[in-house]
Amino acid sequence: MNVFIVETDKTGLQKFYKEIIGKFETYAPVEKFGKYDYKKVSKLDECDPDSPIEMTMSVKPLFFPKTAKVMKFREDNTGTTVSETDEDPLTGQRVILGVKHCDARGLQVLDQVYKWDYIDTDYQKRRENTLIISTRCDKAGTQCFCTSLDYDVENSDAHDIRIVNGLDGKIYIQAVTQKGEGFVKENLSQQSAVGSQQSLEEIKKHYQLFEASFRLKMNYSEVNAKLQKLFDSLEFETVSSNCISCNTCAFICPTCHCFKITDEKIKDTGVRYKSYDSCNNGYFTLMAGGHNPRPVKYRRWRQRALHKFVYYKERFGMNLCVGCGHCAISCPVNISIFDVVNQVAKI
Amino acid sequence: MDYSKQIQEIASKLFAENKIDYFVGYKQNSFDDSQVPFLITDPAEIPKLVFTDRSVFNLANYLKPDHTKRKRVGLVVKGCDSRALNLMLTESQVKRENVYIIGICCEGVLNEKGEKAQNCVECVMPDPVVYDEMIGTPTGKREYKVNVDIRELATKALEERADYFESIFENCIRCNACRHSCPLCYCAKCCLDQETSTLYHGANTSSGAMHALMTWSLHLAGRCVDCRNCEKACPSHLPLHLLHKQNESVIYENFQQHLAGMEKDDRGAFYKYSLSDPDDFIL
Amino acid sequence: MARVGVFVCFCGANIAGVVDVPAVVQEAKKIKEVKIAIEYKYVCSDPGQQMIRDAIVQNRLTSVVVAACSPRMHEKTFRKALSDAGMNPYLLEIANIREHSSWVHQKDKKAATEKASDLIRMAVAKSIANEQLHEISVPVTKRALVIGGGIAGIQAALDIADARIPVTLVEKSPSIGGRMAQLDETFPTLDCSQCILTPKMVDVASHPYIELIPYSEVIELQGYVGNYKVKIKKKASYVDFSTCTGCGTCTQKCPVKVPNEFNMNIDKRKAIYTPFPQAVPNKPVIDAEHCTMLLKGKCGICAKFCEKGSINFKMVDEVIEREIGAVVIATGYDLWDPKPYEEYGVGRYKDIITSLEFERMVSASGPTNGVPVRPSDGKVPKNVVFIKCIGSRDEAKGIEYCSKICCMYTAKHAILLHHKVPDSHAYIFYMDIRAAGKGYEEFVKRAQVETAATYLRGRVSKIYKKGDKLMVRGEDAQIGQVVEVEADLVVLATAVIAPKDNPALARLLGVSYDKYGYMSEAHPKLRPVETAKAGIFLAGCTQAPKDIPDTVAQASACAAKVCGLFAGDTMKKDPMISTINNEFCSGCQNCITVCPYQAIVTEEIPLGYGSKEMRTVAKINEGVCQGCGSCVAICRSMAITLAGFTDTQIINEIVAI
Amino acid sequence: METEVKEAQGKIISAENPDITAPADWQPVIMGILCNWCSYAGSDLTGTSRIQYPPNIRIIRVPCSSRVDPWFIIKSLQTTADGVLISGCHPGDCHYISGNYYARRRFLVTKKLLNFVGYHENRIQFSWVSAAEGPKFAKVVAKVTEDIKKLGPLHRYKKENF
Repeated sequence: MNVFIVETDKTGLQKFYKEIIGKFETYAPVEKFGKYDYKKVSKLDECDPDSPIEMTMSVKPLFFPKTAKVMKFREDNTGTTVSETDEDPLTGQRVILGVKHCDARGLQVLDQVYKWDYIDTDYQKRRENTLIISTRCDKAGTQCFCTSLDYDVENSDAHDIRIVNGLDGKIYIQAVTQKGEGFVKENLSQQSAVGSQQSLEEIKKHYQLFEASFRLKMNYSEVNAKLQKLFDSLEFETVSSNCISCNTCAFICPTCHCFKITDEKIKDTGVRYKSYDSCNNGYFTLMAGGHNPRPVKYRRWRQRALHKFVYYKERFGMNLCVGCGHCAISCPVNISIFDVVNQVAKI
Repeated sequence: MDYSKQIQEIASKLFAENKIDYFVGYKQNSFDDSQVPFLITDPAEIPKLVFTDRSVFNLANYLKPDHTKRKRVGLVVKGCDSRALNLMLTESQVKRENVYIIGICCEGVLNEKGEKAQNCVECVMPDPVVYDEMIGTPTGKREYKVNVDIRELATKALEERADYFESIFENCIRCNACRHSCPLCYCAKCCLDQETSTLYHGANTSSGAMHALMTWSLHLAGRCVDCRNCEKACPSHLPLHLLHKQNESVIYENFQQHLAGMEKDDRGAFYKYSLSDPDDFIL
Repeated sequence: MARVGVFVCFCGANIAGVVDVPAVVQEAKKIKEVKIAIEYKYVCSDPGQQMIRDAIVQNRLTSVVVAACSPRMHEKTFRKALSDAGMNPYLLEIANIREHSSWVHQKDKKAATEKASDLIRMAVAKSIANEQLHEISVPVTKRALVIGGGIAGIQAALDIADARIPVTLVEKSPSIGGRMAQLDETFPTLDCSQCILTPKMVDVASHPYIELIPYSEVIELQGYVGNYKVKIKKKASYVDFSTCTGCGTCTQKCPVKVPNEFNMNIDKRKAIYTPFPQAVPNKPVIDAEHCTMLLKGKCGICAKFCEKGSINFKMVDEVIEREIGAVVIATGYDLWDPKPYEEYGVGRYKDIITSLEFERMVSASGPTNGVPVRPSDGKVPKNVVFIKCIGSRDEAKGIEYCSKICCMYTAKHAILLHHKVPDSHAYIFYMDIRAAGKGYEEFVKRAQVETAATYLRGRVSKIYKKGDKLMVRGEDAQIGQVVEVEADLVVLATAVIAPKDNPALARLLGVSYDKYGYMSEAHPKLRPVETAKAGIFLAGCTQAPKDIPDTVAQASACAAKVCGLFAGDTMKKDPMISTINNEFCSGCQNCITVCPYQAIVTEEIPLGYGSKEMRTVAKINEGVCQGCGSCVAICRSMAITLAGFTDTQIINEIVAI
Repeated sequence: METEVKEAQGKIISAENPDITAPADWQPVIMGILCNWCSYAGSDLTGTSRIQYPPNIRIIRVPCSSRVDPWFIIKSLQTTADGVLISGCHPGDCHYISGNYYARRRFLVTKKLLNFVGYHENRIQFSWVSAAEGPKFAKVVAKVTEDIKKLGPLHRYKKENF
C-alpha cells in the first residue's frame, strides 16, 4: 500500500484537474439529460468529477465500449480481405477523473475475464494507457452496498489516485499505485505539503463516516454460501415477478461484459461490430436449433444473480457484483440485486 | 389523490370472490417516497397496496404475454394506462374477460422533482376509457395541446435540432428498456431483434440507435398513449417523448384529430385512411 | 455460396450506344458473388437465351441477373430460359439498364454507364437473397360475368357461352342493345344497325348458357381471379317478368308522359315502358321516378288493364349473388355535353342538335319516322351544317383525345341526309379527316362525291341567328377566308366520353382507370383487353373510343381470354405473395385490417411446443393474396414476408451501391 | 437555414454542415422506390419516350407503395443515399385498391419525423406518377435531384467511415 499523500484544498485540486485536462486526453463525468456519463473533456467547467453516484453511469464504456469495430472487410472477386479498423489507436495516456470506487473495482473484476483464456488486446491497451483518479464518495447512495462485499473499499487499489474530501476541510490526493505516485509527482506542480500519518488518519475518519452512511448492509459470505445451493429455489420467481426484462441493469452495470457480434456492409465493404448484449433479453440464449434454455424471466434472473454472486467468484475469486447500485437506480421498477440475493438466500 | 383504501377493498373482494388469480398494483418503496409495481397472488399482501400521485408506472405492461401466462388478473389503471389497455384489447393481446380493470380518474402524477409530470399537465384523457370499476370523479376529455418541447424545438433551426437529436442518439446505449417498458411493445419477437434487422442495424452506433428509435417510434405512431414508461425506464434519461409527441401532433393535426386508444376497436392512425388525407406534400 | 451470372445486353445500339457495355461487364466481374459476366448483342434472342442456359449449367449458377430492358418487357422470357435450363425461374433478376439508363441519359454516357453498373450491382445483391418459388394452383369457378349489354357485352357473352361456359350478363337499363340500338345505319357499309343487332339480342335471350339480368347493377365484387363473388342489385321493375306477355296494353294506357331518353328526349315515352320496340327482354318496366302510383299512391291504371296481373307495386330491389371466375367490363360510352360552346349558342338555339339526336331522327323507327326536322318549327331542313370535333381534340373546353368515330359517322350522316332529303345540302366543318379503316376512306369519298357534301376545313367561330336561319361563321383554311353558311340545322359531332359511373365501377371492381374515366388496360399494346387485375377484361368503349368492328373484335378477344382462363380445372398463380411466420406473429390482427382482399384470416396455434393452450395468429389465404405487400410493411414484428420482395432483398438493393 | 450550396476552392460545402465538403464534381445519389404498376411503368414510359432526366436516381421496384416500410427510407439515408424518392399510383388508382392511402399516412408522418430529427424535408420526397405520366416522372426526378444537389452531401448518421 502506497502512502504517498498530498494535501491540498479545493482550488489546489481544481488546479490539478485543470493541469491534467490541459496535458492529457481526459475523461470525466459530463452531464447530459440529467445523467452523468464519462466523456472526453477539454475544460474543467464541462464536467463534474464530484458527480452524485445516483446520476452517474459506469466507467466501463471507456474500456469496453458500447460498440466497437472489430475489423473491416472487403469482398470482391479476389475474395474477402480483412483489415484493421481505423478506430481508436489506443496510444497515448488517458486520464479519467471522478471515478467512483465501485466503478474502479468493476474494472479490476473485468480484468479477470479479459486476461483469462483469450487476451483482449484492445481492452488491455486501454487499461494500460489509462490512469484512474477516483473520488471517494462522502456519503453512500440509497442503493449502494459496496462495503458489504468481498473487497476492501477503504484500501482499494483499483484506481491509481484517490481523492478524499477530508472532514477537516482539506483535500487529500493519495497515490495508490506506483503509476499514480509518479503521475502526482510529475503533474502536481504546486508545492503542497506531503501527507503524513495525520492525513492517513483523516482519510480513515472520512471512510468511517462514509461507511456509517450505508442503508444496505449484507453478510456477503453467508449470502454467497447459501446461494451456491439455491439453483432450484422457487424464490427466484417471486423476486423477479415485476421485472420487465428491459436489460437496463446489464447495460449500465460496471461489470456485465456480454456482447454480440454484428456485421454491417455497404456495397463491398463492411465492418464487424461488437456491441453490448444482455442476458435479460429473452432471446439471449436462443440457439440456432430453436431451443432456449432461459425462455422465462425468472431463469434469466437466476442466471444474473448467481453469475454475479456465485459463478464468477468460483472461477476468478472475485465477486462480479461490486455493490454500486446502478442497476437498482436505473431499474424502472426498482428491483435491487441486493434485495434479490438477500430474499432468495432468506437472510 | 390517495385511493389506497378503495383499491385494497376491491382487491380483497376480488380475491374473496375468486375472480382473479393475481392483482397488480403499487407498493411503497422503503427508502424514499417513490412506488414500484407490485404483483400479488396472496391476499395477505393486500395491505401493502397503495395508490397516490406517486403511482407512476403504467401497469398495463404486466399484461404482456411474458408476464401473464394468461391468468385472470386485477389491474389498476390511470387514464393513459387505460388507453394503452384499450389498444391491447383491440389488438387481441388481452382477453377482456381475463382482466378486471380498476380505473382511476387520475389527477396527475408527480415526476422525480415532485412537480406534476409534463404528460399529466398536457393529459387529454385523465379518466379511464375502459374499466370494470371506477374510482374518483370523472372530469372528461380535455383539449389537445401540442407538447411544449415540440413547439420549442420546431422553432429552432434545422441544424440545431439535428445536433440535439444526434446527442440523443449518441447517448442511447440500445438497452431496449424503452421497448420493454412500453405496454404496446408486446411483439412475439421485436423487429429490431430479428435477423434482417440486426444484420443491418445491430451495432450500438448512433446511426444504429437512430434507426432503432425511429423505427420504434414509427411503430408506436398513432398508438402511443403518452404514459412515458419508456422515458422513465431509460437509463440515459433520453427525452424519448419528443419522438412520440411529434408523431402524435402530426397525426392529430392531419388525420381527423386522431388520438390513440380513445375508442374501442380503433387500431391507430396507420391502420385506416381517409380519402381526404393531406396530399400536398406529394409531388 | 451464391454464384451469380450477369448477362448484359447491347440491345443493338439501344443500350450499347450510350452505356459502355464492356466496362459494365468488367465492373460486374468485380463483385464477389459474380461467377460469370457476359455481354451479348440481343440477350432476348434465341442464341442469347441459349447462352444463358449454357452458362447456368456450366457455372452451376445459383441466380441470374440480366441487364437489359424493363422487367415489364422480358421478365417472362428470361424466366422461361431459366426454367429450360432446369433452374427455378424466380432466381432471375433484371437490371433495367435500357429504360432506366441508356434511353434517359443519352447525353451523359459516363453517368449512364455508372448508373448501369449500379443497377446491376443492386440486381446482383437482390438476386443473392432470391428464393426458389413455385407457382400456386387455385381452383376456378367456370362462370363469367359480363357487365354491360351493348354490342360489346352481347358479343362477349355469346362467344363465351358458345364455348359452353355459363355467362351472367348484367345490363343497367331495361333492355340490352346499348348505343348500337340507337343507330340507324352503320358505316361504312350502311347496314341497318337494328337488322344486324336484333338477332344477336335475341340469341342472348335464348342462349342456354346465358343468364340475362337486365335493369340491374353490380354492387360488390370480392375474391380473386377464378374465384370471385359478385353481388348484383336487380332494380325493382314492378312488373313480374315471369307472367308478363309483353302485350303492351299497360304502356298504351299509362297517362304519364316522360321525355324518351332512347330517342334523345325528342319525343315522349310513358312511365311504364319498354325502351324501344325490339327490346330484349321485351317486357315493360315502371319508371319509379315518374309513376304517379309509386310517387303519390294514386292511378294504378296499368294494373287494372293488365290481364295477367303482372304489375306489382310492392316489388323491391333484389340482391343476386353469383360465384364467377372472370369479369368482362363493357360499359360503353357517353356523349359529351356541348354546353361550353356558348359562342355557338348551344342551349339558346333549338336548331343546334347533337349527332345522336340527328341519328335518332333519321332512324326509320325514330321519333320523326326517319325524316330529319328542325326542332324549332318541325320543318325539314335543306342546308345542314355538321361541325366535327366538338369537345374532342379540344384541351380548352373538352378533352384532348380524338373520339375516333366522328369523322366516319358525320360522313354517314351526310349520306343519310342526302338519302332522306334529296334536295338538301350538307356542309361539314372539320379539322382533319381520320378515316383509317377498311373501306373507310372510300366511304368518306362517297360522301364527298356521291352526295356532294361540302367539306370545309376549319373551325367554326360563331353561330348566330338570322331570321329563322342559323348563320354559321367559320374559316375555310384551304382558301384562307372566313366563310358564312346559312343553315337550317346545325349538327354537332360531340366527343365520346367515358360513362360517368366508370370510376365508381372501377373502384368497386378494383381495376384502375385513366384521367378521363376509361378503364386502364394492363398494357397498351401487348395486353389491350386485360386489366391489371387478373381475371377482369375490357371490351369496347369502356377502355377507349372505338367503332363497332373494333368493339366486336375486342369483345371476342375477351371471350378468348376468358375461355383460356377456364381451360383447366385449376389456374396457375404467381407465387409472389405474402407468408406469415407464425412464430413471430403477435396476433394483433392489424394486417387483417389493411388487406384489401380479405386474404388474411386467423388461426389458432399452440402457445408453445406441445402446449395445450392456444394463441391466435394470422394466416394468409394464398389463393386470395395478390402480393401487394401492405401487410408486410405494417407488420411491426416483421412476421410477414412477401416472396420476391423481402426486406432482405430490398435492403440488399439499398446498400449495394 | 440556408439551402444554397456553397462552392469554395473547388469543393462543395454542405449547406447543412460547413465542416462537410465534397469534391466539386460531387453528384448526389437518390434512392427511388417505385411501385410496379404506376410509377415503375411511368418510368419505363419515360425511357420509351426518350425523355432525359438527371442520372442520379437508382430505382428499386416494389409491388406497391404500401410495401415501403419507413425503415427503407431511414436505411437509405443512413447508407448510400443523399435523398429518397418514393413514388406510387395516384390516389384512387392503386392497383391494390387502397395500398397508397395507407402508404400516404405513413409517408407524411415519416417525413415530418425525419425532418424533426434533422433531415431537410427535401431529402425525403414522395410523388404520385401514373403509368401514363412519363414526362411527369422525368420532371419529378429533375426537381428532386436539383433540390438535393442544393443541400449537398448528407453527412449525418452516415456509415461512411467504413
